[in-house]
Amino acid sequence: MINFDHAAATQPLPEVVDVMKPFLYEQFGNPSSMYVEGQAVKEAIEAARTNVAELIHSNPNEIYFTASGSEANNFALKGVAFANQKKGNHIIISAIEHFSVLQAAKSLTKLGFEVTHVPVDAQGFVNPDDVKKAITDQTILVSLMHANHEIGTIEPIAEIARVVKERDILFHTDAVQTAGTIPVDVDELQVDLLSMAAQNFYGPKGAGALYIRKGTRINPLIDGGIQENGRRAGTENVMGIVGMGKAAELAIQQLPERIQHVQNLRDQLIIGIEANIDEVFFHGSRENRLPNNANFGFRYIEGESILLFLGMDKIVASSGSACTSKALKASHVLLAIGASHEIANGTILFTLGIDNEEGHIKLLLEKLPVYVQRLREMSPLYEKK
Amino acid sequence: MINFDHAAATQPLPEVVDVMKPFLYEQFGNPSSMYVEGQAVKEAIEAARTNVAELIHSNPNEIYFTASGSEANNFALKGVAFANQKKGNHIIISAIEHFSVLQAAKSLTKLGFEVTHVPVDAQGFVNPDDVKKAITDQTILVSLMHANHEIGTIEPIAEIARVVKERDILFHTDAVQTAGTIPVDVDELQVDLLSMAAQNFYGPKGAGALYIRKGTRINPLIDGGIQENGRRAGTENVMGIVGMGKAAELAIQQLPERIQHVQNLRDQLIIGIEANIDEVFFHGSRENRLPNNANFGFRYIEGESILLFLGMDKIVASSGSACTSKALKASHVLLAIGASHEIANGTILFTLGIDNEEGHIKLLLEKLPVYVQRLREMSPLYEKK
Amino acid sequence: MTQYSEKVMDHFMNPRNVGEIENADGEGTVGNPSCGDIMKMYIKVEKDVIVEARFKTFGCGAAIATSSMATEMIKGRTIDEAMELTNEAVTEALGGLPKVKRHCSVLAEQALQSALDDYFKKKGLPSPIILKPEEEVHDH
Amino acid sequence: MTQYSEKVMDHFMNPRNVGEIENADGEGTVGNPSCGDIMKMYIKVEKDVIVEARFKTFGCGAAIATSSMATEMIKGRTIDEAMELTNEAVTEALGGLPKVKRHCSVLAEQALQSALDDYFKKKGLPSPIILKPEEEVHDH
Ligand SMILES: Cc1ncc(COP(=O)(O)O)c(C=O)c1O
Ligand SMILES: Cc1ncc(COP(=O)(O)O)c(C=O)c1O
Repeated sequence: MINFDHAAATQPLPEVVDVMKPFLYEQFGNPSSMYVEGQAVKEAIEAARTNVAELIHSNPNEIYFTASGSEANNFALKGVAFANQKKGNHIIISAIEHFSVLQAAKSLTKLGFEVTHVPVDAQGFVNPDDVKKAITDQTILVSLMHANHEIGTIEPIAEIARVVKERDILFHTDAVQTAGTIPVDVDELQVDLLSMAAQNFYGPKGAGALYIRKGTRINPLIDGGIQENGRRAGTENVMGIVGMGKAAELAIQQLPERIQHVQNLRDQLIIGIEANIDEVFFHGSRENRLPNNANFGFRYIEGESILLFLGMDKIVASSGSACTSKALKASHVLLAIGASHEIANGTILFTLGIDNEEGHIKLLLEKLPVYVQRLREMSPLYEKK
Repeated sequence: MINFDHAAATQPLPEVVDVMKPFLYEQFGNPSSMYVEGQAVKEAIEAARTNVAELIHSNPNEIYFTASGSEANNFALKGVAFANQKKGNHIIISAIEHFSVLQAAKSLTKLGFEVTHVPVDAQGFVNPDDVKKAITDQTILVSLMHANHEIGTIEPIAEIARVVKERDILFHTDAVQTAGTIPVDVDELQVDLLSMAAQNFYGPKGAGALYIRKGTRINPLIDGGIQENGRRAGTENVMGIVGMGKAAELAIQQLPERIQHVQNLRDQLIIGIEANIDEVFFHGSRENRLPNNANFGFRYIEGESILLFLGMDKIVASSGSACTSKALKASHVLLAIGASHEIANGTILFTLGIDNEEGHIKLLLEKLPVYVQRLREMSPLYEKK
Repeated sequence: MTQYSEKVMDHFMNPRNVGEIENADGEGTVGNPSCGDIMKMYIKVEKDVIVEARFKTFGCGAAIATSSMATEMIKGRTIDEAMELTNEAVTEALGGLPKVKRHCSVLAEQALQSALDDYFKKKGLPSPIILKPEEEVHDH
Repeated sequence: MTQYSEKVMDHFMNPRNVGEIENADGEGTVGNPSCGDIMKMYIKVEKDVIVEARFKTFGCGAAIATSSMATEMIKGRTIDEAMELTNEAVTEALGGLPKVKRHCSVLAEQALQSALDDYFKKKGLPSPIILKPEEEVHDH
């Protein structure tokens, strides 16, 4: 299988699997107990916390493990909203956030909160001025993603933070696509909260974390229990946490080479597609972009059928098409940057990883133009020139 | 190690570990994707769902996987509260619920909900009449645990359900201590929602589930995403889910023999302690009791120091003592059944599992009386007779 | 490789009857790009028998496969027979479709109905066909 | 086996100076069962020197070990020296205590202070000791 769908999940590295295995069975013990077995488990969790903290240049006591990026996002939005409702009821997010932010915000509107969705430009950038204008004296939280999961645009978080922090408003960023993929520093970004997910940097599924800057007012999403310093109840997924820690450690070590590797391949892919296929739309920014992300709209044809052809060559990618989304709706991100329904439905997202090789790009560039042409010839929208 | 602390966590069975292992690494695939790899993962998740459904005599489409019992409890309470707030704002729980229910309810009081804590009698039973009296025309949810995690008392859920269901009120039960341990049938219990956790029946940590009866109005706790039928967002912890499924399957097969095994040992333990140590308080009901649970207050002495002595013989148990709770408070369950602080602090909880043997009980009964006597002789509260 | 049956994949990879028919006796288009599918169907009719059927489709694998199968199924059939063709029959002929893709087979039925409707109208006959409004075709 | 150091476990398993002193020169009790710890300390004083010290403790491992260590540390010391004994010194002598158990060492200091206070009072001397209220002893 040639995986160009790393934004959805990366395969855990062997080193990650190795540290997890003992916790399947042997390393049994309750981390909250007074016994040594439990203490060993606790130490493993705290070591993982330290690694995850280092990944984003924060402190271990600011890291709260969750079961997913979605949980981290819900924790941030709902936790801050409920804890600060005496201060205000207004939240600002962007139009291109992940569904877990969009829907968490929507749920809050049913509980008396107000949500402003700031727009993005044609490349997917939020304009700091728009955020500034959206702020009211009721604003308690701004939540803007660090990089978009579809079009790869990296938002000017630090610049926006200046606007937000002037006003004593909490700032959350969804860094699921950046933590472990590009350098992330909570102090440079000036954020108070930041969401991560292990499956995005060669860690296990079912492990995420929320960074909460010391002193931030936030309520638990999952109440009860003493785990995670009283902020997230529930018996810990020890294996997942330990795997996330190892994945963070490896990411810290390997980040520069990983970035170079995927960016090099990604650039070959972009150049190749633009040279060999006409009427393609490049989505997102060419400069401020995730190094592993390429996103193209292929005019006149639909995404799932492109993926099906690629699948015959064991090439896996993702699509902005309504047909491949379980909600059967075209990507809200693509529509927000002004893509037509036709283009959104004909969009393919390629996200690269460390397991990709030049041969993969070669094969793709050999096959894709053929498939695109075949599908266009079947399309009622296409007129051969 | 001799484990008498199975209420905290059980060790995953080898069969459970075996089904989980492939998902560590090889069985890689996104269950929401259109590819076969993803489809295989999806099928594994659905098979697990079917097993968990069978464990409590429900349907697979009524099972929603979570990361823990605590998440299931928070999901039930907050999800029902927010979805039904137009109907009313009153919730009834008992005084001896798990912290995840108590604290979730407490959080809701800060959002305009009202919570009544019905009392329990000296054996820990909720009286159906008390529930009936507590119901108002604002009541939208009653949440009462199936069996208590400390004193082992099994509540008359079906009887209480009759009172609750007369009034078109939703009924949730926290079955973390019963699902997989004793027979649980959602139709017999007449509950609308039921929480479970895999680590309580020889499954992995970090895997739980909420049963939601078809047609129940509930909001997600974790919004966004299409996973779990849109009711719980986040990349699935595939390994945990698959492990929980296998653990459920094994529990269904082995329940009668497991019960007989632990109950037999447990009864030896109770008889032995009562015969060999004076001034002990038996907590909970002798009849309607979890088969693996024995809970005793040892007068004049403190629980942690008893556990420390037992620990020298590699015997692990749990205590109601303030010293062993991370909150440094004596068990709220013991106080609710009328135990004094002295007794609560001197209480030891023994919870048995399938890995216990007669030899374990023998050793305990040989050692414990000696340790109790040594500690009593150090105690300023004790006067030798 | 995918959630589709072999037969669906065969009709997707090697679609039958792709193309247009100039001066077709009936021609119908359903769907729109916002739903992700557009189907255009053409029929040529001789003595009440469909002698040729072609299609062009913008859409997913199921949309293309059902277009292909539907055109295959009406070739050589009388107009009356074609009018009886249901989406269930197309789906069955394809060896089933994933649940989320059922609407594509409905689209194929609708494209055919629309082409038949056009056929009656072109002949100046009262059309016995009641076209369903677009929204019902796509239930998403 | 546990979170405690070997030294703590030694003093817990083999506590020194357990017991009462009849007609003690000073005697003090601190804590209460709701906190989970009660310490009772007895001292026998000859010529300003503590010649004997005993304790009885209801409490956790750390409470018993600090009682044992504290009594060891004051034996043979003058009253003035004993007054200087801090909870930090007891903790250090035990090779440290887990963070959540620090309050136990505070309790030992308080029990000693209370016994010394009693000693002064029994002698009819003004006590230089300011006893902290119970709540400050236990911070939970
Ligand atoms: C009765 C009861 N409910 C809920 C829970 C919480 O389960 P988890 O630790 O999986 O969050 C427990 C934990 O032991 C429990 O005993
Ligand atoms: C930007 C972004 N945020 C949040 C999430 C949710 O992460 P998870 O699937 O771990 O819940 C994703 C998932 O890919 C994502 O891309």
